[in-house]
Amino acid sequence: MTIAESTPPRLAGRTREEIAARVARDLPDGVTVNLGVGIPLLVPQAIPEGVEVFLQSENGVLGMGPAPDDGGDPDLTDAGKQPITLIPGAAIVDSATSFAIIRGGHLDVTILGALQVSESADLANWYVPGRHPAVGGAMDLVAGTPEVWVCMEHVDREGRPKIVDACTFPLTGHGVVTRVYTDLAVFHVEDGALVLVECAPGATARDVRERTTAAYSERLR
Amino acid sequence: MTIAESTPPRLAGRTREEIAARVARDLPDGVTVNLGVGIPLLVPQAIPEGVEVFLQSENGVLGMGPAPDDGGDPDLTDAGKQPITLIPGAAIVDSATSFAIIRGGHLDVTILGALQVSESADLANWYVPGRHPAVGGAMDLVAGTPEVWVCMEHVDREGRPKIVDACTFPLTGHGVVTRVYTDLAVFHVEDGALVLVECAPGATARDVRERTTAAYSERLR
Amino acid sequence: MIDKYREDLAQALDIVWSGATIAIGGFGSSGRPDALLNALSDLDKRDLHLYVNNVGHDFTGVGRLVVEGRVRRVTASFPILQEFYRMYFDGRVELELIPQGTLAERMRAGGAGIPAFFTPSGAGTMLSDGSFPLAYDEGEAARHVPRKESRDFDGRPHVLEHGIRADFSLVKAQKGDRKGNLRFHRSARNFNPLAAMCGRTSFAEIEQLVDVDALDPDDIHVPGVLIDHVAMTAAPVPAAVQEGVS
Amino acid sequence: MIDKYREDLAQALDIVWSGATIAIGGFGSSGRPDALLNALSDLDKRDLHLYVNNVGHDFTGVGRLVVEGRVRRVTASFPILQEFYRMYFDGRVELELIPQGTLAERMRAGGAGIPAFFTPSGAGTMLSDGSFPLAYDEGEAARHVPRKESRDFDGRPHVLEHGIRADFSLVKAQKGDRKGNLRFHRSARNFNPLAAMCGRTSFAEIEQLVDVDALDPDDIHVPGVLIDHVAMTAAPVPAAVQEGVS
Repeated sequence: MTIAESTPPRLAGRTREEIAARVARDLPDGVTVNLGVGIPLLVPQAIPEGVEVFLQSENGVLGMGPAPDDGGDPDLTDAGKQPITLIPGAAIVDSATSFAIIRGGHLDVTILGALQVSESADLANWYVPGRHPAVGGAMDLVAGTPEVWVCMEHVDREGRPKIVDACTFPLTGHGVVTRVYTDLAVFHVEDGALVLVECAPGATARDVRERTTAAYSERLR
Repeated sequence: MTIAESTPPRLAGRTREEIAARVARDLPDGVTVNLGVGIPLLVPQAIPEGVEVFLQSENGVLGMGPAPDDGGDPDLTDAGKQPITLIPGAAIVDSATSFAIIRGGHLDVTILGALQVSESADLANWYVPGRHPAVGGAMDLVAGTPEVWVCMEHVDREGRPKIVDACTFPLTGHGVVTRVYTDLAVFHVEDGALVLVECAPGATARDVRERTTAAYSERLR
Repeated sequence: MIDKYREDLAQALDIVWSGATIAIGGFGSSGRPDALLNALSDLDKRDLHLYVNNVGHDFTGVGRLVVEGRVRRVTASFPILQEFYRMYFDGRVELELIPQGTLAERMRAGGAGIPAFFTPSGAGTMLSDGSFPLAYDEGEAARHVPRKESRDFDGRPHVLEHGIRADFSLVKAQKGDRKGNLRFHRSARNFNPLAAMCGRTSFAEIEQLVDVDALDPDDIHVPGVLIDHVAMTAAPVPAAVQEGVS
Repeated sequence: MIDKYREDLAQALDIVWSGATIAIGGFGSSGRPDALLNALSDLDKRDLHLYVNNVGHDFTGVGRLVVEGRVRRVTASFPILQEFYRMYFDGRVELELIPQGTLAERMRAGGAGIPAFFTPSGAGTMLSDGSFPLAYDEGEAARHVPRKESRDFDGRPHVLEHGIRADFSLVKAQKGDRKGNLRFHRSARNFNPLAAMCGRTSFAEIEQLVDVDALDPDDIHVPGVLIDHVAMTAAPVPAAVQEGVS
């Protein structure tokens, strides 16, 4: 059986922007958040009016604003080395203090992409064996932040499930994920196990089941 | 045999000010120093012209100046909670950074008083059993600073030696002392053992021997 | 909207429960959060475990909590107050005595997600060998500070010390804004940033409330993410007035 | 008289020996001490072990040292340079990959007299279980980063990480004075204060030399006691000029 035969067809679920907007809806006012690369970087634009989300960047920025209109300050970048601005009330700290804040649980939510999430909430998002290994702050973020929300496509480019019984990619952390937002569904982690709480518009519970190898329970609203 | 019979008579060796001046003569230009209470606090006034000694205070002051002429700044005190000034080039750090600097060996010399020094360079200077226990930063200072210089009277008020074979008071640190300056003598510690290198004016090597229960070698200049 | 400023200090602080562990800034009276400490007394909080460098000479702040019998244990490097020692020897308060640098580093570590670290400070002394009396009973040492795990690094003995994660922290700053950003003045900084780091909920009393964009981001000593509640420092109250007619 | 300012950067830096361990500030090119790094190349230093967060995209600074074959090992969290990985897989440079927060904390700890600490970061992953290849030989993993000691705290696994004490450290600051006091601008601060802490001898390149009383004591990010030599930042040299006629 080839991959083409074994994988169900692609569904038109949430776009990347819609995933980001779905995540943004769940962020309470006043929350402090770290954003990984990819879909998470689309979250700030989707924050509803009147909600303040305080953004942290692991290179020592607390209170990150949007990209500058002009070239910006060369001494002011985010963790992806891109120019940024600061909001009023921002503070700069050194890298040890930045990670003291991260590891010490002083952020509320970290939102990041993933290669795989397992049914026991393990996360793999830093390394594809054979490629170039680099880890950055991912392992600190998932070890320290109380809420670890994954934003990703439900299946990979070949249509293979990314929410799996056990991660085959090297782990970033064990049992660290607390929510998963994909184009097809939203999962919460409760008592260390996945619970499907929402199907995206255009996706049914059966669609999700067919594209997920992890065991999970359902409590659809 | 009572104490009065067993102890040799008191000698007129160096005064407290003279001990401090003797220590000051050994401080190289540009050295960073922490001063304990007692005789060490007399050292700054004895620093020769043209020699810069940079004073640190464990509560987070680097570059301590003399006491203020007026009442001073209530937010600026030394480790003894006394008002101080700052010299040009001074810096303030928090207590964790202050002790990171201390424990990490970034000071050159710590000068402190002692209850006892042993022949293996152990120091006891924080606690007389039965009295009120309080330690402050003494254990960090002796653990971290490369040079630990003790300034004290050679014998206690009852005439009993303070440079002893083994400390009877609770230790501040094991084998940490590098020099001892008393009213009668100067000892260096070499390969973990005491060496008498100088007798104070008015004291002979025999005087020192009679008032010292520690084993030590002599290399008088 | 993040606004951590509280008009009513007592109301904000009333979430502290009796029995709580509390990390406190200050070195002696320098940088000590007296308004917060006095409010704990006024709110009749009891059975507290304080992490604080000093128990000062006077009966304000930490000293007042102690002499009013509200403190179960003090973890400190340099208590001074005679009355504190009398209560310690009488078995009415416990003393966990630790080196000053160990206290600062334990506060920072606990707030930094570091559960334990090795330090040379105190290795091979009665502060690490299990012989220091934690509590007295009828004039005798009844319980001791537990012996600390020891390990050699580079041929020198070190002891394992544990990060402090307190239920609450109380700090005092010179300036603060509504986002909780703080600045300290001179050596009043001392333990305050470390206390701010290690409390699960942290209170800051400030001398001056400044606009949210008044502090340069490079000049902030404690970022607001570490602070939950900001209130004004009370004007100092002379001891005579406290004990007198009012 | 304490005067740490050095007119001749190369002369001052020439005390670095080939084979040395060197801690380096910067996050990517932000706050990276390129004048000092380029001087190490110009002085023909070799066999270096670098502690640095990134091996950047470009061939200046850390990248230049690497591509010139001057580096024995890199301890980093996020190398990026393609050429670096080619050399790593070819067995010409070793990679000790560690989490970013662990690198920052290890630098601070080493400079703070803390030989080791426990952290949850990386516990139970290939960065701590002994399976990450430190060095390749003929396309195969020849040696691995040693397995890290593990211990549970509060029911969660943690790994023991060791403080970094480097022979030298190289940092870049915006402002500095002749006592070695430093200030950084915005997120160019990053790893610089930690690198400054952990080198036995530390070099700072600065954009601006200020009078000794110009920096407010409350606003100094790195106190001079941690810095041994201060020199000016070189003007940026375009890569084309470096590789060209001059």
